[in-house]
Parts: sequence; C-alpha cells; structure tokens
Amino acid sequence: MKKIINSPETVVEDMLRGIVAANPQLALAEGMSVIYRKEMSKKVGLVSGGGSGHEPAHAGYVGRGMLDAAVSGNVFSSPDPERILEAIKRADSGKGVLLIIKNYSGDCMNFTMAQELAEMEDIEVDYVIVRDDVAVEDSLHSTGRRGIAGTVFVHKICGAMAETGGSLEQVKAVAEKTIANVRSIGMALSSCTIPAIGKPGFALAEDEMEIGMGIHGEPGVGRCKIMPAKELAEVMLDRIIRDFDKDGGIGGEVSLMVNGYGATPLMELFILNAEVGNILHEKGVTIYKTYVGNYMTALDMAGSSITLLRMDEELKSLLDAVVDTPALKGGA
Amino acid sequence: MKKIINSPETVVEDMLRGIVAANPQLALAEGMSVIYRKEMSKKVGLVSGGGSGHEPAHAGYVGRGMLDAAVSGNVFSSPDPERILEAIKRADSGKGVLLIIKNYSGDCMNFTMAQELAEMEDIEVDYVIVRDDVAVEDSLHSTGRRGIAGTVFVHKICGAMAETGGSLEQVKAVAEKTIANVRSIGMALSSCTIPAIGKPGFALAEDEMEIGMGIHGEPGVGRCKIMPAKELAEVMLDRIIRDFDKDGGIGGEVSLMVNGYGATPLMELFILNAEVGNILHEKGVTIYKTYVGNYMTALDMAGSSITLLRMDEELKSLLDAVVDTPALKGGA
Amino acid sequence: MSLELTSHDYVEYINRAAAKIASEGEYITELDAATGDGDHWTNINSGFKSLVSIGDDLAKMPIGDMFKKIGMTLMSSVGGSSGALYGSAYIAVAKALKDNVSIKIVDIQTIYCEMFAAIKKRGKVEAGQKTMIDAICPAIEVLKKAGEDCYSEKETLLMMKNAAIDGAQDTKYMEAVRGRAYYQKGKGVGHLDPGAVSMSMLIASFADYCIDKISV
Amino acid sequence: MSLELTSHDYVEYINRAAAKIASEGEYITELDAATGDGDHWTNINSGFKSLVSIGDDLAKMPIGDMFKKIGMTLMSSVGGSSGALYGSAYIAVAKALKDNVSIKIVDIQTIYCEMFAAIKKRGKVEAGQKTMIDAICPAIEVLKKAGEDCYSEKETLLMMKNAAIDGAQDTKYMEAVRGRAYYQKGKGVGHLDPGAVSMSMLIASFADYCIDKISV
Ligand SMILES: Nc1ncnc2c1ncn2[C@@H]1O[C@H](COP(=O)(O)OP(=O)(O)O)[C@@H](O)[C@H]1O
Ligand SMILES: Nc1ncnc2c1ncn2[C@@H]1O[C@H](COP(=O)(O)OP(=O)(O)O)[C@@H](O)[C@H]1O
Ligand SMILES: [Mg+2]
Ligand SMILES: [Mg+2]
Ligand SMILES: [Mg+2]
Ligand SMILES: [Mg+2]
Repeated sequence: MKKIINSPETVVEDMLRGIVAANPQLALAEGMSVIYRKEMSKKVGLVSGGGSGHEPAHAGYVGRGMLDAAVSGNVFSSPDPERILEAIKRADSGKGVLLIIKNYSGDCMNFTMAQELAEMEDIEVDYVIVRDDVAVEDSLHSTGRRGIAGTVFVHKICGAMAETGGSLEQVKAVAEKTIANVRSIGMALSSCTIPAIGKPGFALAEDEMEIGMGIHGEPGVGRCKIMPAKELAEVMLDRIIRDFDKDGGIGGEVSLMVNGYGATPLMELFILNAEVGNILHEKGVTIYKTYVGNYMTALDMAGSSITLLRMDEELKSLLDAVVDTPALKGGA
Repeated sequence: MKKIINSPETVVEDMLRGIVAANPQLALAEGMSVIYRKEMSKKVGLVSGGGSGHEPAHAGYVGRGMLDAAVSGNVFSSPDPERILEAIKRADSGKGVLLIIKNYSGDCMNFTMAQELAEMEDIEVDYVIVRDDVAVEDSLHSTGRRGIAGTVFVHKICGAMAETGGSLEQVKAVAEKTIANVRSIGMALSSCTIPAIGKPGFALAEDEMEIGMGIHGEPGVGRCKIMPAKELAEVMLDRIIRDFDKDGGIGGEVSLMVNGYGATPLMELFILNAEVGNILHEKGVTIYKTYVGNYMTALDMAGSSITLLRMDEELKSLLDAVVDTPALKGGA
Repeated sequence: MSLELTSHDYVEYINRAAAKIASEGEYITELDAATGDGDHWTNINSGFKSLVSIGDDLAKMPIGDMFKKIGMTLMSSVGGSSGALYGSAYIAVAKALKDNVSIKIVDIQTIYCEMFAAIKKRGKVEAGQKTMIDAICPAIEVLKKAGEDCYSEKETLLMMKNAAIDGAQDTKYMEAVRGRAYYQKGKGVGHLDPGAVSMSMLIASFADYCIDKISV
Repeated sequence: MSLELTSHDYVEYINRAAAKIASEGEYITELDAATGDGDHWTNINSGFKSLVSIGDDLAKMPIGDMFKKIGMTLMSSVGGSSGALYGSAYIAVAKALKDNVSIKIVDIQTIYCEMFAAIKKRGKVEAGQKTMIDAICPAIEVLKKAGEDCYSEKETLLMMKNAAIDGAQDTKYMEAVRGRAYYQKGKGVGHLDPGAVSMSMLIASFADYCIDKISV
C-alpha cells in the first residue's frame, strides 16, 4: 500500500485536521470527528456523514447553502450514535435538524439511534435516506438501494431550501422529492485499498471492469471486459433510463453528475461526460446543469459514477442557489 | 492500461468535447483544441495552455476572473504555433494578450513562435514564463526551472488584475511578481500512463517514492523509501524554504496549494495539508489561503505537489477576487 | 463445580476473545472483502481492543453495569453495522441482567436470547438472512433443548459452541437480505457471512472459557 | 550516375523514413521515458504519418514549396519541442532551396547546415548539449570534409550516415542543458538523447535512399 498518510490508525483524525486547516470557516469537534460551521446559522440544521473515504463528502459540503455539520466514521464504517448526536447538536439552532443518510445498514442504524438520543434531549430531528444506486433492486423488505453520488444533489437542494428559511417539514419534503428523482450507477476499473487493511479489496484483471460498483469497494453486479467510453456511457445510462421508465420516464430535462471514484483523472471523466451528453442529446433530453469531478469517492478506486436528476422549476432554482463550501462554490 | 477513453488517438478531442458539454459558457474552436469564453471580455486577454494531461489545467481555468482561452496539445506535448495563434485571437479584444507559459522547451518555442505570428497580424502579445519548481536548479543558460502547480496562482492573480481593467503592462508586471514569489515541489508514488504509449513511464517499487517529480512523469531528483506524511511535509517544505532563503526568506505570510497529481485521493491531500500547516505554524508563518485538490495533474500519477506563494496586500486582494471558471469558483 | 462467573471472569473471557479475534485478521477480512467492504475485522478487532484496554474498570463493575459499559464501548469503538448491533445487543443484556451478581448457566440462555432479539430489532432482520444472528439462533435452540433434556453444563456448553460454528457455516447457503452482501449479484450465496463467523468465534471462545472454568 | 533528387524522390525517402520511425516505437519511447516524458516517438511518428498522407501533394510541388509544406505539417502535427524544431528546420531549408529544381549532393550540405542553424536558434542550444543537433553536427563536418577531399558521392553519403549515428551515440556522455533531460539528477548522463537518435535514423535513411538511387 502506498499512501500519503502517517499511519492507518490516524487517517481520519489527520484528514479532519487537514480539512479545518484549509478551511478556517469550519471547526472540528475534537474527539468526535464532527466538522461544523463556526458561525451557526439560524435555520433548519442539516447533518450528513458516514464512513470516511468518500472525500470531499461529507465535510467538504459543510458551509453556506449546504450542510451545517458532517460526521465521519472510520474508513467505510458508520460513525457511532454519540458522534452523530454531537453533529446534531452543532447543527441545531432550535429549528430542528434533518439527517441526510446514505442507505447502508450501518448508517441507518447509527443515525436513527442518534435521532433517538437527540429526541431525548428535546432536539427535533427527522431524517431522509438516499437510495439512488440503480445497480441494486429497490425493495422495502431488504436493505434496498445504496446511497451514492446522488446524495450530493440532496445536500445541495436541501441546503438551498433551508437557507431560504424553509421549515424542517419543507426541507424534508424537498429532500424526498430529490431522492425520488435521482438515479445513479457506478463502475470501477480497480479496487480501493482500505488503509487499515493495506491491500486492495478485490482484484480486477488488466482488461476487466465492474459495473454497478458502490462506493466501498463492495463487489458490483457484473464484471466485463473494458469497453470504449461511448459504449460504457450507453451501458450505464441504459440502466438508469430503464429504471426511470418504471417511474414515469426520464423526462425532458435532467441535471448530470459524472463523478470520479478517487483515482480517475478529470481527463477521463470529461471523456465520459462527452459521451453521456451525446446520448442524452440524441434522446432529446436537455441537460440543465453538469457536474464533472470527484464529488463522492471511494478512497483510491479508479472508476466513476453517473447520476441523473430529473428537474423541475423548484429543483432548478434550488440547484442554482449560491453555495460556499470547500467542495462546491459559487453558483455551482 | 485501463482508462475510460474511446481510443488513445482521440483522448484530447473527446475530452475537450466533454469540457464544453459540461460548461455551456465555454466554446471549442473545432480542430484547434482551443477553449474560450463565449462572451469575449473587453480587457487584456489571457492565454495559457500546453500539453494535455494536466486537467483541470488549463481549460478548467477559462472564465471570468481567470483565462480567456486555453490551448491544448496532445498529451504532454506542446500545442503548435497555429493553435496558439487561434487562442490568442479568441482572447484578443484589442487590449493585447498575455501568454502564461509553463517553462518547458516545447512550450517556450511554440508559444513564442505563435507570438511572432500574432505580431505579424498586429495583435499585441507579451508573455511570462512560470518557473516555480525548486527541484530544478534555476539558471538563465539552461532550460531552467519547470512550471508546475504555481501556474494556477499566476492565472488567478493575472485574471483578477486584467478584470479590473489593468493594462497589458500592468498584468504582465503582476504576473512577474507572482512568479518571483511562488515556489513548488512535487513528489510521486507512482508513474503515469500516457494513453498512446499504454504503459507506465517508469516503475517505482512498492515501498519507493520519488521527490522532485514534475507533471509529465519525467524522473524526479531523488528516489527514497516512502515516509509518513509528517516527514514528507518536512522534506518537501524544506526544499521550498531553502530556496526562498536565497531570495529574502519565506516571509511572514503565504498562500498554500496542496495539489494532487491525478490518482491521489483528497483524503491523502488533506492529511498532507495538515502536516504542512503544522510546520508552517511552528515556523511562525501565517497561511493566508489554502487550496487542496487536483489543480495541476499528471494524468493518473499518484502523488502531489506543494506550492507556496509569498503574499502582500496586492496579491491578497487579487487572490480573493471572485472567479467563475469550471475549476475555481466563488471567492476562491 | 457448576458455572458461576463474576465480572472479573467475564473480563478474562473478553481478553481471550480479543486474542482470538486478533489472530483471525486475514480470514475475517477476506470474508468481508468477498461480499462486503472488507472492514469487519478491523471494526470488531478495534472494539475488542478497546474492551481489553478498559478491562480493569470492567472487572470491578456489577454485572449489569459491566454489560452496559461493554455495549457503549462497542457502539462507539466498533463503528459500522456491527458497532450498532453489538452495542444494542450488550445494552439489552445489561437491562436483563441488571440485578445479577453473577452469571450462571441459565443466564447464558438469557444473554443470547436478549442479544438475538436486540439485533433482530435494530437490524430489522430475521434468522436465515445471512447475518450475525445466524450464529446465535442455533446456539439458543441448543440451550433451550439442553435445559429441557438435562444435559450436563459441560455438554451444554460444547453443544452450544458447535451449534454456533455450524450456524455460521450454514450462512454459506443463505441469501442476504440486509447488509452489504445484499448488493451482490448472487446475494452472497456461496460465501460465509463475516459477521456470523466472528459471532461464532465469540460464542465458541465463551464456551471454551466456561468449560475451562468448570473443569478446574 | 550522380545524385539528383526530385520532389517525387524526396517523398519516396519520406515514406521510407516514416516506415523506419514506425518500426522503432518501443526503442525511441523507452529512450524518452528514461530521461524525458516518453512521448518523443509518438510525436515524431505522428508527424511522419502526416507527411506520408500528403505525399501525393508533396511530390507535385517545387522543391522549395515542398520543404515549406513539410515544415508547416511537422510543426502542426508533431507537437512538443520536436515539432517546433523540425518545423523551423524545414522552413529554413525551404528558404535556402527556394529556387532549386532538384537536390544534388552539394545541396545536402546546405540542407543540414540550415537545419542545424535553425534548430540552434529556435532551441537556444549549442552542439554538445545533448539534443537532436548532436546527430546533425558531425554529419555536416563529414560533408564539409568530403567536399574538400573529393570523396565519391557514395563514400560521402556512407560517411555522413555513420557520423550521424556516432553523433547520436555520443550524446550518451553529454550533460543536457535544454530539454527535459536537464531535469534529471545526472542531467541524463548515461542515456542517449531520443531526439538525437531519431534524427540520426532520419539522416541514415536519407543516406541509404540516396545510395540506392545512385547505385541503380
Ligand atoms: N441489518 C443487519 N442486521 C443484522 N446484522 C447485520 C445487518 N447488517 C449487517 N449485519 C452484520 O454485520 C456484518 C458486517 O459488519 P461490518 O463489516 O463490521 O459492518 P459494515 O457492513 O458496516 O461494513 C455482516 O456480516 C452481518 O453479519
Ligand atoms: N531546446 C532544444 N533545442 C534542441 N533540441 C531540443 C530542445 N529541447 C528538446 N530538444 C530535443 O527534443 C527531443 C525531445 O522531443 P519530444 O519528446 O518530442 O518533445 P518534448 O520534450 O516536448 O516531450 C530531445 O530529445 C531533444 O533532442
Ligand atoms: Mg464498513
Ligand atoms: Mg512531450
Ligand atoms: Mg464491512
Ligand atoms: Mg518527450
């Protein structure tokens, strides 16, 4: 394993120090792995988090127009309820707090346990669970779909809604609307290496890739030969579009995120973006806004995910609202 | 070689399509690999460019507050004078154009040839050459220092100066001032793979890293065992500080860029940033502003560079000016 | 001599269990890498390391407080799914045994029944869905049966141990419904569940410790 | 028969040279990977492929125009340092031979002298600094000497070829002053300069072509 780290045991702690060092407007709740805005806002609080290794998620989205606090667990491990409670407290200005949870067993359990603890302290807490990964069958009786890069859209849109003074109920409603309209699919060219383990989680042959990869190096749904970017875009989009078809179709206008998993350079993401754009264009779908970059990563995994969000006027104006966070800035 | 591409021959073309697809405010001069602002600004034009493979540099810095046009050569190969001339024309609104060149033989030759061509067409063109890499001895009788991530600071500061209506002379002066005050040093954990070649340019053993790495996979100045982030930060900063010492010292206040080379995840960059911040703090140096991310990459190389820019009041206000480009936004 | 464990004894067991877990790093990691994200061993190992580090304190606590402290410690130091689940499990045990002054053979059935119920509730799972409870469930059945059929304590403990180990092995043929293995094409069929395997190791260690204790 | 090449002949040489370059991909790439960025072969190869593709047009042009077109084509299709340098070199040749109707043995000296001067100027280099001109420089010396000493055309061409090849080999012991090898710790000492090697291949191909031509 080759990484710029001090030791596998201290990666999360060291990283969090590095984030606040680079962003003096943020603070770190020592020993709690919670990063929050120094200046507390008078609005519904937004908290997200989960295992580390997805940088810039989630601490990179703390700031005006997005989250109020982010809580980090160990690499790929959900943070415990105590830490999540700390994040809730850092985000709560009396208007209630919404937890934005990515759908993983661990996160769901720990975040809802934290909610119970917070309610015992009279903090109003509600939550939404993002489940955008179409590689997994959706179902109420199982774990259901994972939450992946689509979560960033939920952060952005809820953040804008909260910033305009929306109530907890309203913020939750627009979160649910976003969740209902967002779909993602991932792929990997290589595995990632968890620092504490020191070697890649699985092996892919020199000419293989895996479709339906999540953001923890969990095996995907199908291994196949690597293919040209154009074909890859087709295969990935096809899965998303077929899923939209079960729910009213892709519609006329979407926003697009081509997300890198950590070790894939921007050059390749832009190439994929060009092909995705072409296909959507051919299908008569307008792209409202495009995001290309590393937004929700899986350590040093090479690969990417594609996310589509069906747009309406409300989502457009919320997506366009100004943000000021380490990872998203301006009219992003 | 595993990459998300269509074919090695078309990577640059495909990527440029992807960049404009994601950024409707930018346009591509077809066949010329030039990306420029659709809306031409009435100010001194700023052009940069060079070989591809350094994304988001340089097209990602085209926009309000930074460049007017960026020209791309093949991967790691300087663009030819004709294309550079095209970029100059796209940037010229009659107030003259400044070329920001990274110091490589190829770029210097091709950009100055383009300058000659432009002058034949009565466009006023001047240029500056960025040479921030302290791994290389500086000298007038040789190629001298390479231009690496410090170039982004030059883009940002010149862009802000031009936007305020500065003359070509003034913009050039502030560029030279920035160049005189910026120093960088790189390191690599792995080589990168040029698509047309299909295999890594060199090999590093499982426990080796290379200090003084440029951004083209050129061999660095010293190979050594991998070391903890704290030590790495010391070694890298030491080279920069010793170089500042030859020229008045590091001073009391710097801006810092911890740049990823393409395959290194943000987690590791933040860890390095934490250590760099600690050392500067111990030395009593204030950090005015910190940038952590992939700003000047070398394809899929794992590694990073550290850049320090000595600050004064003028540079501070220019660095703080609002930008709106694909890669830098807001009060970045 | 019939079984009667103090807090001090239970901490001795924790130390043994921690050593066992520590020694199985590669095996458990590989199991989780095959169907999950590969961190189950680091999670559970760091949890037991934390318990060992507070062993002196734990040994001095009343049984109920000790279990609660174990639960809180695991919850905050294991992380992930298993942190929440082990945390909930031990806290449930703490409630059930809050008035106990020692742990006898009958209490063992209570312990595992409470754990089973707490994990089921927190994890929204049933037996047979390829999770850690599939190591507990057969152990409980054996304990119930042994109680009815009047086996010796030693026999009971041995049977419990084997049932847990077999239960973990049986997860190989189960389809995952919760947890990460669910994301796999084959729902993890053909692979052991890492959480069930580590749970079976803990149950086996406990059985071994108790047997040693009554064999003295 | 003494040497006299038409544009058509020169294009024939270009085709041969392109084939030679195409066949040396791995070798040249490795040389540039050792001291530079590994792209010299792809650069130069794509340039000669472009020349081959416009061969029919080139063959019909007057000598001067042909050289100019070659220069412009290389400049825009090779890229990098070598594009600018080869471009400048051929454009300089075009100027010097603009009134020529053919290329004779005396013109060869002019060609390489012009190239040498143009590259020196554009690249701000001197002979002995580990660049492509270190293949041209010894070739020019041989041509001058051969002119004075009245060697046969064939002898002259053979000597030129060998001098270029030796010149490229000699770069092994030179320290780089310009170009990427300069960035290396040892300034590239111990490694051949890729640009000098490819230049020597082109000179050697040209000599071979001319020898074939006069041997018919
Ligand atoms: N909902 C659940 N209910 C019961 N057990 C579960 C559940 N989800 C996961 N598990 C157990 O947790 C184990 C994985 O634990 P671990 O790897 O530590 O956490 P994570 O899945 O968060 O990485 C699985 O093997 C399974 O036994
Ligand atoms: N300033 C210069 N003057 C003369 N030749 C040079 C100069 N810089 C580089 N070269 C030649 O160019 C060769 C490298 O060409 P190439 O790899 O195509 O370009 P780049 O260095 O831009 O990647 C070197 O081996 C050397 O012979
Ligand atoms: Mg995990
Ligand atoms: Mg090059
Ligand atoms: Mg796991
Ligand atoms: Mg080269």
